[in-house]
Amino acid sequence: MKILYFAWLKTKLQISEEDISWSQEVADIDGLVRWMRARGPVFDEIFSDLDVIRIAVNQEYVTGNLSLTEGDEIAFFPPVTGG
Amino acid sequence: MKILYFAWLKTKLQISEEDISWSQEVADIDGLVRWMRARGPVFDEIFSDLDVIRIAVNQEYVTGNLSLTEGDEIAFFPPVTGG
Amino acid sequence: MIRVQRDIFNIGDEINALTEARTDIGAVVSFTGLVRDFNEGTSVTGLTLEHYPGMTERELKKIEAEACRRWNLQDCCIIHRYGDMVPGDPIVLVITASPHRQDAFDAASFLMDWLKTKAPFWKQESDETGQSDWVKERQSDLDAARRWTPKT
Amino acid sequence: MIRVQRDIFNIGDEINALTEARTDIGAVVSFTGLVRDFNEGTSVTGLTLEHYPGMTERELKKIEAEACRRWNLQDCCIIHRYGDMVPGDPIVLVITASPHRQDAFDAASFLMDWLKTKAPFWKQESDETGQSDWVKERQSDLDAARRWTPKT
Repeated sequence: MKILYFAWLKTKLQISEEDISWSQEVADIDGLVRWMRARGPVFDEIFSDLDVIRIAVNQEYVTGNLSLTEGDEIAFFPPVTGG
Repeated sequence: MKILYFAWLKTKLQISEEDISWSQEVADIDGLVRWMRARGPVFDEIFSDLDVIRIAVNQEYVTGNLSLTEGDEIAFFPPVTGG
Repeated sequence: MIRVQRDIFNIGDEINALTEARTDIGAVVSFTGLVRDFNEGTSVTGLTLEHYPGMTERELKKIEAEACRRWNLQDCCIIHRYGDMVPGDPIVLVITASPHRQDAFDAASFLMDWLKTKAPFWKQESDETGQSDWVKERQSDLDAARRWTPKT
Repeated sequence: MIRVQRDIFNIGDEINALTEARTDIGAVVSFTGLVRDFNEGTSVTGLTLEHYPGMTERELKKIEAEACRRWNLQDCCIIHRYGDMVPGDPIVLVITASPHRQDAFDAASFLMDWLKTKAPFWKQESDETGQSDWVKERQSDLDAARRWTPKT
């Protein structure tokens, strides 16, 4: 699965894009977020407050939980500020 | 006093502009309208329905009666349709 | 800035004139009214706009001043043409510049609504038979203008 | 038509492209968003816009389709830039064309409100000290977008 980070998430994590393998542990959004938080203090801090994070799966906004499959593109980013 | 006509008033009356002398008879808008109606059947028809005529004195809209003085510019025209 | 002219205008040039050499404007809204080939069920081949020189400018200035009084505008422009036009021709251009988009949108909408019911212009439309008719006042324009009258 | 690009755009050219060779359009509204030298009390010397290539285009197309569904539009255009900009630069352009002015105004206002809260763009502002900060979501933008949500 392809993971993308934008704006201050990218800056803080110093990652813009990474590939992770699908497993039972990251079989849905909730699992993926738990897995993220376990990666270290910076990840834990960022993913502890989901109110300030928007999530998109395959370039569509997702609210609530959703199953993930190999090949999915999951993006984490702050509220948008374009226009 | 200068009298101006626009749009269909001008077309119907075949006058765009005329000068009339101030007198007690045309000392206000009501008097001027009465005086207009007495000028002939076309004038009478046009000035019989003031709902479809807008009046401006010295380039300002007037509703209701208003005193007139020598040198005033009085315009009669239909509701506006620009833009 | 208001302008009443026979000549066609260039929308891009007018917007640029308002914004160039400035860095404090956040939002620019433009409205352009064009001659349509069809109006109220009849085909239109030409349009003649008559106006009341002198009063037109006075009314447009009053409308512009009222918009500047009601909204936070950094600049404002009304250009209205008169004379003969064909379908596709621009008739009127309104531009508003503001730090904030809602002010720019509301002011432009207001300018058009008031202009339509106050500025002394009259349209005469011609059809393909060569007949020309004076355009009638529309209730929808009166209703639109009334939206901006403060409730008492 | 939607376009996401690094290059600057020309407002006049875009409006002309929408209207030329047509005689059925009565109203054209354009909205241009520009980089301001001042935002929320701080001076701004530069702006960098990041976006999510792919998702940006999808979201803009969805927003455009929704506007066409809600209003009587003859054409519609959204152009949004990304990359580095300076105060005075245009960021976003929305154009709507309709037979009637209210449709053109409402649709343009809607497009901007939804774009601001849905299209995946992020602004980073720099000040004269060289410090750059990510712009925060604004409650006023959320409130503006909510105006267009049908009441249930």
